[in-house]
Amino acid sequence: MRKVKIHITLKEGVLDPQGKAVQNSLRSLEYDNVNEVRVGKYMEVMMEDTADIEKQIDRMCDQLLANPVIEDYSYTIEEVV
Amino acid sequence: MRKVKIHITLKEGVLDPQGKAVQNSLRSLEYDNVNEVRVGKYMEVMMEDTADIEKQIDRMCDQLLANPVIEDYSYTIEEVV
Amino acid sequence: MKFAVVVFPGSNCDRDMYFAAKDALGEEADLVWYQEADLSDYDAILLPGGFSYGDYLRSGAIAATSQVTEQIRAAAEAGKPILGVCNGFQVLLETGLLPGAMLSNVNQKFMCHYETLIVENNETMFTSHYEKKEKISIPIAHGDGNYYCDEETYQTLLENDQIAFTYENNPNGSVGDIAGITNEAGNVLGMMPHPERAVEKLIGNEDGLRLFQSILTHWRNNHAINA
Amino acid sequence: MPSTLEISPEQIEQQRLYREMGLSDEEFKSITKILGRRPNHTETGLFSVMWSEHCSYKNSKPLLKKFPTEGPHVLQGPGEGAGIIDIGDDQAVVFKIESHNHPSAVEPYQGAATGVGGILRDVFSMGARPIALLNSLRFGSLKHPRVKFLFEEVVNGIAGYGNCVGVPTVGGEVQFDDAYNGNPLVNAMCVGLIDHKDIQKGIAAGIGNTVMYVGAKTGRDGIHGATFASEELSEESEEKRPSVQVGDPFMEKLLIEACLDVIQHDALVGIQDMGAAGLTSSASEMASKAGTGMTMNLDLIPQRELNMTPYEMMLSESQERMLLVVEKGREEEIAQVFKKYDLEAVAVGEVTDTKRFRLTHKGETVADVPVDSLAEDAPVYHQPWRVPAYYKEFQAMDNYIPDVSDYRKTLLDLLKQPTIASKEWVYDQYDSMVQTNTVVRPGSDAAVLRVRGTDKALAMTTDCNSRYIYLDPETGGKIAVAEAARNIVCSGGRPLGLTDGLNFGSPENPEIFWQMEKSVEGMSSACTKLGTPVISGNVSLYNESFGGHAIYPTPIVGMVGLIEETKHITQSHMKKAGDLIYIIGETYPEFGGSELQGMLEGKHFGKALRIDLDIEASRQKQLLKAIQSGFVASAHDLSEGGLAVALAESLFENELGCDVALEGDLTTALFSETQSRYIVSVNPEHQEAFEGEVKDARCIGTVTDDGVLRVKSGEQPVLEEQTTTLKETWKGAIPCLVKSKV
Ligand SMILES: Nc1ncnc2c1ncn2[C@@H]1O[C@H](COP(=O)(O)OP(=O)(O)O)[C@@H](O)[C@H]1O
Ligand SMILES: [Mg+2]
Repeated sequence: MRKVKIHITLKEGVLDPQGKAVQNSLRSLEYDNVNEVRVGKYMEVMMEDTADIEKQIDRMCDQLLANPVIEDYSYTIEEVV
Repeated sequence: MRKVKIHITLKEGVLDPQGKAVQNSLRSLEYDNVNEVRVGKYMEVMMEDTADIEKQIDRMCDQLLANPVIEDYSYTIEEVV
Repeated sequence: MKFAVVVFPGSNCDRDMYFAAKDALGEEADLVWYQEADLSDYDAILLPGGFSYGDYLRSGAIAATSQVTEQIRAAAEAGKPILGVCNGFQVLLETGLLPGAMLSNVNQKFMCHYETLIVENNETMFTSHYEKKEKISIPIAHGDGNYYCDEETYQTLLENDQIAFTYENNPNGSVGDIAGITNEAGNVLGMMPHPERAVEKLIGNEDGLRLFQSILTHWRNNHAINA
Repeated sequence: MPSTLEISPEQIEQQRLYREMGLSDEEFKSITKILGRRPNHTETGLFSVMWSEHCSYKNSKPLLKKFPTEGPHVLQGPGEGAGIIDIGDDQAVVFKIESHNHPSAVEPYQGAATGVGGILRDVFSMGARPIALLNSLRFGSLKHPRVKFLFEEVVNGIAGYGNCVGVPTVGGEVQFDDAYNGNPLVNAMCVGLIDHKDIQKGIAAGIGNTVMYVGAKTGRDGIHGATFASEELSEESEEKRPSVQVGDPFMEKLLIEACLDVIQHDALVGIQDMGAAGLTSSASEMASKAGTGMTMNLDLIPQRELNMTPYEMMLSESQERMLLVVEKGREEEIAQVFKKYDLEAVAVGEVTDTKRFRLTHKGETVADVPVDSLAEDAPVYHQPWRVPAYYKEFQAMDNYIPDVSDYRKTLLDLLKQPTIASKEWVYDQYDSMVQTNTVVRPGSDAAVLRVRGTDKALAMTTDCNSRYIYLDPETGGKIAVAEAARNIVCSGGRPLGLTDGLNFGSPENPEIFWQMEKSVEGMSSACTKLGTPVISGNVSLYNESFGGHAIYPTPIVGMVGLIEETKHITQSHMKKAGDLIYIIGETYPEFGGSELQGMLEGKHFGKALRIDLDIEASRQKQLLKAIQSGFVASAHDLSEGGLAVALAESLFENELGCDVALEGDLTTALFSETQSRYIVSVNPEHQEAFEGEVKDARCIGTVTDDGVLRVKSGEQPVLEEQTTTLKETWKGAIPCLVKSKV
């Protein structure tokens, strides 16, 4: 069994309304040293190991988990016992 | 300047409707080796360093970024030049 | 009786709530912008639906950090009726005035239609004009209406009769089919369905009007005693 | 950091870089002539966007002139953000439709969402509060996974934006056809309500007045890909590649409220949204319309990204931005209005008397062009047309008569066709009730909203059967307008006017230009006959997928009608057993372009259905009068699938039944799509009065309460089915297609 940790973030330059709202809210809570917030997704996928697991994860991300037009993704694979 | 990477995940035991939906979609795309998907949030916060930065981040998470009834959080702090 | 409808940036059922109190119920009501709010003069506080702060981060979370929540908390402690509908319910959960949290609908879709609600407790200041177990038809319109609480909290809700409304056919996955709950004292009600959308025959039905009438009756009774 | 500014005017001319930006050699020459010199990079950019079809209508202008645009009740025709029609009591209705086809094909969620955002801004920039959204969607066949994805995400995007801003999405239409496989259509319409005194204009009047920028910061979003595609640029441009426009409905909601506040301020002179071509079009149009000039200091433009060039700032299509002109010296008062909503209003320029559009950046003049040359003096082309071969072939065909033996099965199959099937899966995702004015929610012929504080209501709809238009653009154009009007009438409203969304393939293809011209002519004659002027619209051309397959010609009609008293509001579903069922209008064997033809043959061909506009107009009048007199319990126009489908649909809501007797050829009687027909139910007490009012009405049966749809021919039962079975088939079709694996 593998635990795949996937990070999905907005591409640079793509507007992040959510990040901006969180940033403004932190500012109004007087966290004055906060400069920028970007909000993305984090997924943990438990899956059986296969020979081409990386290829499979890439396909999953391209096909469904991330929106390649506006998002980037990266992942790490951990062994679970 | 610091880049704080925050992971917010649903507490164990809290049902994750989004994760369930993603998992079902992956299954219907015939990724049969996928067992479970949990969806959380990933944030990158750029902030000026301060002496009590960790305390500050904890407070930010408790006050706004995570909902303690359903979510856990963890973070790492990186230096940015 | 005087109602305050608290308006947050992104509230969008604020005017509907105002019209329900003002025109359908026929009482005084004001739209109160969250920053300028002085709630001390009002007899009841209405937290409207919508998408405060775009529902970014979590529905209701950012609004719950604003200053005005301190006044809402104070009003709650003073025993004034506080009604949070939809996003207003989410704000009440995020402030901790009501227990639990809101998750996204099980089908991951926004949905808007009438649902049949069952009045579980008709002895609250919000529900006295209904019969116990009465079925009423009220619109829902939400994407995050899947009420969650842990088992212990759920048992407490049951024991204290805090569940005001349940769904006949659970549309969103809520624990115990919950559509609306009160706090332990019974003066704070949060519900996902929109009673303010059901106060006129022309635009549907009047099943929601009785909720506002219940608040008024409670206030009049109290007032009569005090006076 | 390499800057696009480094491209010199000489390079642009010699290497013909202007071509990459969409300008022809001729157009470039005429720009050089206008300026008396070669344009620099920024200036070339200004002309390229303003002279694009999207902004200049250079190919469609000659056609748009054919539309009737005037009427005694028209307060604002085409030319501003949206058109305006008087509805009495010093109130008016404001509406417009806009397409977002190309963005939606690339990124369906954001494409559709920002389409909604854009059309809202067109309406509230006129000073109106947006009260309703509608949309008109076309997709290919749901058999294709990509189409399914587009369908789900477009609906999701419309919902995501509209629900958040709190404007109810009350109606629209969705059709599916292979013709849209590679090229979906996403048109959004917004309706607003305004007091006459609040009507705003997008003008930059008053020399010396201040130009202010409000809303989201400018990023590199949506700068057209083609403008970046030159060889020289591509090496440096990976990180500068144009990014997709992302909508922020929360920002839009704040803008709506703030703009509706600011229009009450007497320091405001003009206001316009930044739509296509962003700052360039809003600024130059505002000056051009006022006969003034404008200077802007680009250093002052709020920017979201570092090192933006003038070219990028001027061409950015970042969303949720507005441009204001305010009285000099009163900028702070205006800024205060926005401050309440956490929005910044920033002074960025000045109105001048030079009639020139001048931009400075870091102390240098980066553009200086005559303002009219961008807006009013854009070129106009009269494209050649040619009658398409397919049309001649279709016209020569014998009348197509389908071969149907099992009427019950045919009805069930028709109800399953995605174009006919219930769209509940779609509209359940839209908040159709917020603002608590919605009297008739999605699902009837037209949506109806009451006008709060009066006893009036507004009916609204979008319609276009593009199959008819494909077979015969002129007739199909008439039908599109007539059908929209029928939907308004069935709801108890008098049609007031319309907005049109012209979606076609490439105008440079003479056969497609012919489709455009003929459909506009057809629509125009129907508009004239039915008294519904065109008050606004939008043109979307080049809708062709890879391989040059053009979509069906799809000129969408968005129509609004006035219901004088709320008691006139009528719906399509039958009310109670015992009511008499009437069909209004004769039926002929007409199946060209019909749903039945498509279902049986897999394609559409032959002659289109006929329409007689005189008959159309007089029937609409009679039916409306009967409805207003209170004689009519329910009214539904006959469209796709003919009488059988309309009958079934009118029974669903209350799960009633009917006993109906038909004469003549049954396939025709049940499934023909002959135009100008209605099915209405009438309480027997009004029988005589109704028949006196509506001349072409024929009683065909009664409503029953046994929940069975029954059709007889003479005494012979020919079709019998449980209403609930029909309803489940109709309701389940789209969810089933969406869920099914492909
Ligand atoms: N097909 C059309 N029929 C009538 N008027 C049209 C049509 N297309 C565009 N117009 C009008 O031309 C003007 C400019 O349209 P458009 O460029 O789409 O507006 P915007 O710049 O707000 O996006 C508007 O007043 C619009 O109503
Ligand atoms: Mg516009």
